[in-house]
Amino acid sequence: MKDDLLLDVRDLKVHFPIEKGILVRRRVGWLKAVDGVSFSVNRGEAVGLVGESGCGKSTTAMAIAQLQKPSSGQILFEGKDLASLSPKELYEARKDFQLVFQDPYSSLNPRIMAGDIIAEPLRIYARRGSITLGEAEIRAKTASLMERVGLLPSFAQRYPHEFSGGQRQRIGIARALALEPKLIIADEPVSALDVSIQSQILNLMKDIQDEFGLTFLFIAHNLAVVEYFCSRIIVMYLGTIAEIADSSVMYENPLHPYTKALLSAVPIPDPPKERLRKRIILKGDVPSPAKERTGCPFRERCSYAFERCATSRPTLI
Amino acid sequence: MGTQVEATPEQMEELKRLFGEDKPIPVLYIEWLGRVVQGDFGFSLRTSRPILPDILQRLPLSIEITLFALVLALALGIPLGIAAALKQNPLTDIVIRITGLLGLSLPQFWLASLMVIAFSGVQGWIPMGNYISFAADPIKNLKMLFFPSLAIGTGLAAVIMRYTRNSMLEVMQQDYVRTAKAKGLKKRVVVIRHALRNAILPVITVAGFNTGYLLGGAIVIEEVFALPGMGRLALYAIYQRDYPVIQGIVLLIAAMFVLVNLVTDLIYAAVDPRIRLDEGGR
Amino acid sequence: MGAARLKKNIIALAGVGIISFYLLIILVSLFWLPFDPVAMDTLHLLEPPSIKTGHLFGTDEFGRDILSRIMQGCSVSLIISLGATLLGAVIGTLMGIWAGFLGGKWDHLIMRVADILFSFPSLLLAIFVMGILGEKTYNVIFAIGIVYIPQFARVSRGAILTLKGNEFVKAAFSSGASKTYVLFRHLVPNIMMPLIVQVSLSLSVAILLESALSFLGMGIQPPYPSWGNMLSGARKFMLLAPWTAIYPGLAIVFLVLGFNLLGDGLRDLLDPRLRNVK
Amino acid sequence: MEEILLEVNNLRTVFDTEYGTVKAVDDISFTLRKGEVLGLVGESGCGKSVTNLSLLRLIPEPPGRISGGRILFKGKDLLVGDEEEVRLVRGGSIAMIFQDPMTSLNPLLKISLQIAEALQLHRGMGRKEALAKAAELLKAIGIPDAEARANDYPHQFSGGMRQRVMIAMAISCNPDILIADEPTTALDVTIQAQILELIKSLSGENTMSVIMITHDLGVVAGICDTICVMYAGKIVEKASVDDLFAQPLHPYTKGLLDSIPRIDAGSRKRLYSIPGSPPNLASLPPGCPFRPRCDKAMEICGREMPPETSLGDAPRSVRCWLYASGEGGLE
Repeated sequence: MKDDLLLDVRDLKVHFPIEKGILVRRRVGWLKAVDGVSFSVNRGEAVGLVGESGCGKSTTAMAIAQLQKPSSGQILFEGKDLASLSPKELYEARKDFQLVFQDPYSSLNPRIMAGDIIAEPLRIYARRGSITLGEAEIRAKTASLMERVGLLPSFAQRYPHEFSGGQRQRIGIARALALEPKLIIADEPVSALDVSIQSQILNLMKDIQDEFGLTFLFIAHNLAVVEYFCSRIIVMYLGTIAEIADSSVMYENPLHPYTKALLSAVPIPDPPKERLRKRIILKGDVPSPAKERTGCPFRERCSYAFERCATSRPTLI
Repeated sequence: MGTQVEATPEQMEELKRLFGEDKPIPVLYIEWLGRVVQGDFGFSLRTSRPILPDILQRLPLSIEITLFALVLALALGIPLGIAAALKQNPLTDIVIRITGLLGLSLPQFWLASLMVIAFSGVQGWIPMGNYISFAADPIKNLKMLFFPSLAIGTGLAAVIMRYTRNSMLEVMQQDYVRTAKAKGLKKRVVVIRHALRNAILPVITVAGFNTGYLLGGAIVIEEVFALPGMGRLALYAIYQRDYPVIQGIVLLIAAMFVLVNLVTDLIYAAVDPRIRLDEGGR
Repeated sequence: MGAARLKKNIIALAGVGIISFYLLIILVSLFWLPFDPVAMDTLHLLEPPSIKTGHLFGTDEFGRDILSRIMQGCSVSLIISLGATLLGAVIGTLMGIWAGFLGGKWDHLIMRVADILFSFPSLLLAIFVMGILGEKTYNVIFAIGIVYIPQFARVSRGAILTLKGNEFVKAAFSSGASKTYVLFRHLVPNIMMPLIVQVSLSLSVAILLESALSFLGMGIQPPYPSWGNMLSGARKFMLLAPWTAIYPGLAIVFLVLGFNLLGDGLRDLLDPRLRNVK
Repeated sequence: MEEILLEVNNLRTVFDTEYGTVKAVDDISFTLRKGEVLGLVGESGCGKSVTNLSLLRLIPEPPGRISGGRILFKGKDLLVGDEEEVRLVRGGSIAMIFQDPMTSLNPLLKISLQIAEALQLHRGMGRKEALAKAAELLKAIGIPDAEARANDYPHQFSGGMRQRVMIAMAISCNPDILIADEPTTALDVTIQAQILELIKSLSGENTMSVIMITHDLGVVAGICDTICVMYAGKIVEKASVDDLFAQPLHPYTKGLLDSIPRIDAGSRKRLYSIPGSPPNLASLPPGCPFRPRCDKAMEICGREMPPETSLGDAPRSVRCWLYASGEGGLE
């Protein structure tokens, strides 16, 4: 079991300073985007990170991808603490975790052709000598990647604006696959897509996962999508983890009051079922993550809240 | 500098000591700033008169021309911009665009020269060395400053017209304008209450920014119309290499800019509640 | 694309047409001018425009042919505005890219300085710089160039900051790209269009600034002709001989308009938002 | 059955673009009864929002233009006569809420004022009375501390609260019809639940009819009585909510239902996915626009657009050659 561990996140915190002032900027507080998050991901697993906007799921993903500096905590990838690596070592390690982004428009440079976008990671690593591929091999590999994600290799000469949203997302996936990573961090990969395209992309990623034995960290706000794609789900609320559960049991037996509310809020495309469902309607909005707080972050909106919730933060069981 | 300076040798010695040629420049600068804060701008190298009173005497005219030009630019630019946005079609679009660009392309001093050529025969409109101050006769004064102000303001009017038009067109496509229409409000109410106020926001910023451009213009225009403003003082100081005077003027202008920016921000905040309530943190 | 795109480009094309015309005049003026632009002719002082005398735009207070002087002034105006714009563009853009890309305290410092320079009226700034440097032709280039540094710094910094937020930049970093690589491969090519627009608009303002400086006697020094100093010379006689003031001014207006049209037309091409509005 | 409130017949709206004339809404018809909640469902670019704006003649002209059809509201054609007549219907008898609550309120005006405007116009209230009523509405709609908050500006409200304000504004004049254009798309799921609950309760107690425009079949299942599925500017299937989900007829509807992941799926069987992507409206293929993506396409589908075929009880109908009784039909 221990050997299977690919990613281990320990007490990750990402706090952004809130600054005020025009001439002299001084810190007036912290925005605790991620406030003590710990979880692990095993090899070959698809783990989902869900939550509503501002819960810190994307920041967590960016911190794991080493694109956002954590304030504290450790991110162990294959047992190595990524923060302690030298730039050279980090550069080598990056090959093993790649990203798929949300916005199919801003994630592709408009002035670079599809083939070059996909080949870019290969060219970067080949130039520095950490992989040995010639230009011809890189082209062949790009072509086969395009084919794999369902694009005609002849599209390599086209610019991003000549593709539809779904096709652009395929380009993004091919780029992430180029370096044959072990982990793919997908940050809301289908939320910007139309319903009929969503399932195409989800199925494509599923096939790729099976084929290459990939591990996925899948970030989304849509519980149904995460439940479909992942075997384990982490529910986040206000920078902390509310619940971690196997996706097969989560719908049947949610434990955390927030998970319960979240699940009951997701509409089901089944009219008779919808009519019978009892909704838990949460009061109010998500509080600002910039506010200082003690105790359980969910307590203001929780219908089960009792005295202890206000004083001490519950630990993950 | 040197020989032509009309100052006695004693005064020159005094000046040299005052400017302390033995001290490093940063020290001199700080010492100068220290005196400025106390209202002592020093003396002119040319006339040996104290600088501040001379500047202050001429400043009001320059400010008056600048403000007059600003008012004219706004009065011309905003209505034309709104009209252009509301009467949008390919023909007016292109006419408005070229007019706007043409307005930007006219050198202010040349426009002023044309005005002199065209209106010099008309009594009281073109000031030619017979300046009458506002305090002495407001009507004659304003009449006299109309063309100088117009010459400076035309370019800004063109800029403001284009900004107003574009901003208006953009605002008219906003969701809240659609909401206002969906409420059943009259077109006039939609335009005035919902669109115009929002459209004017970027125009305020642009107008504030360009007040500097107007003041720069005022200095050249004073030269064309022979008006005794700060511009002429500045120009002569530069011709004469009268550095203390130049320094003083630069400082005053800089101070005025801080003031203009402040006023712009205040006006902006008065119109936009988002700024007002966000504790000034933009 | 197609027709509508071309229609909008009429603006840019008109600009190109005007600028080409001036370039042609410069080319001609290198080899041939109707009269010697600096030769005085006391017999024909302040003569009105006439085909008979050959002075199509008339003569000035020294009897010099105004058309020839305008033609000769063309190259000065263009060289100075080009030089100043390039100077400001290169330094300003480098500063802006540096500030925008690195962020942090450098960004803060550079942009504060740029803001202060920017808030100062450009003509005044140029006048004061001329006052310090002295009235030499090449100093005009410096004076106007300095005015442009903060403007280009702001434009390029803004463009870099917007681009930096794009996910493709994150994607490049996660593909192992270095900062320099991201800067030159992903960011710089994408800011070229806004910079080209800014260059075109700056050229127009540079011509205005140069003419204003020369008008005030701080730019190009007589007897060498520049449009600004021609207008300056015309001041005393413009009531008597309006043509001395009108034609050099028109020369300025049309060249400036040419650059404004070009810049404005180009801006349409790169701003998809405005494209819908226009 | 309740009386018919709104009847849309053969509505066509086109946009003149640089790529040619785009038929954003192409010959659609539907009816809305008193108290009914009608869902217009489809993916982006299917014409559902254009339909909504066409109903009150809010299409920006140019480039848009309603090129045909009738919109009968209580028997009167809203497309006939000058805009002034429709204007008084807007916000009075037919009110709208929009997708993005962050941008749908004027940032420079107080909340209370924006609600009061409609009251002054349609109910002839005085300013004071209207402002008092606005505060009352805010309270009714679930804004805590409503009286004080009425004098706030939109930016002081969260997204969910702003959508509540929009709803308060819309229902202020007791409209017969509320058109909700993707009212919860920009909101988080727990806030979405709050807003849907609110709309449901309002339509229940006020017998207000609702046209719900959305891409989310789950939302539709919970709130609508009748559903129109749109594709490429056309209504391809119409049915009561139970029929549609129990027995979708059009291949597009079927594909769509099979391609959404469901939280209650239990067994995790592979999702179906419709191949290809929605067509470009400026260059539609001849015949049925869904043909290139359809796994049941026949030869005729490439030639002719199928007619609307009624099946069983109204409102059940479908536009597909599989069900057309004419040439090439199966049944």
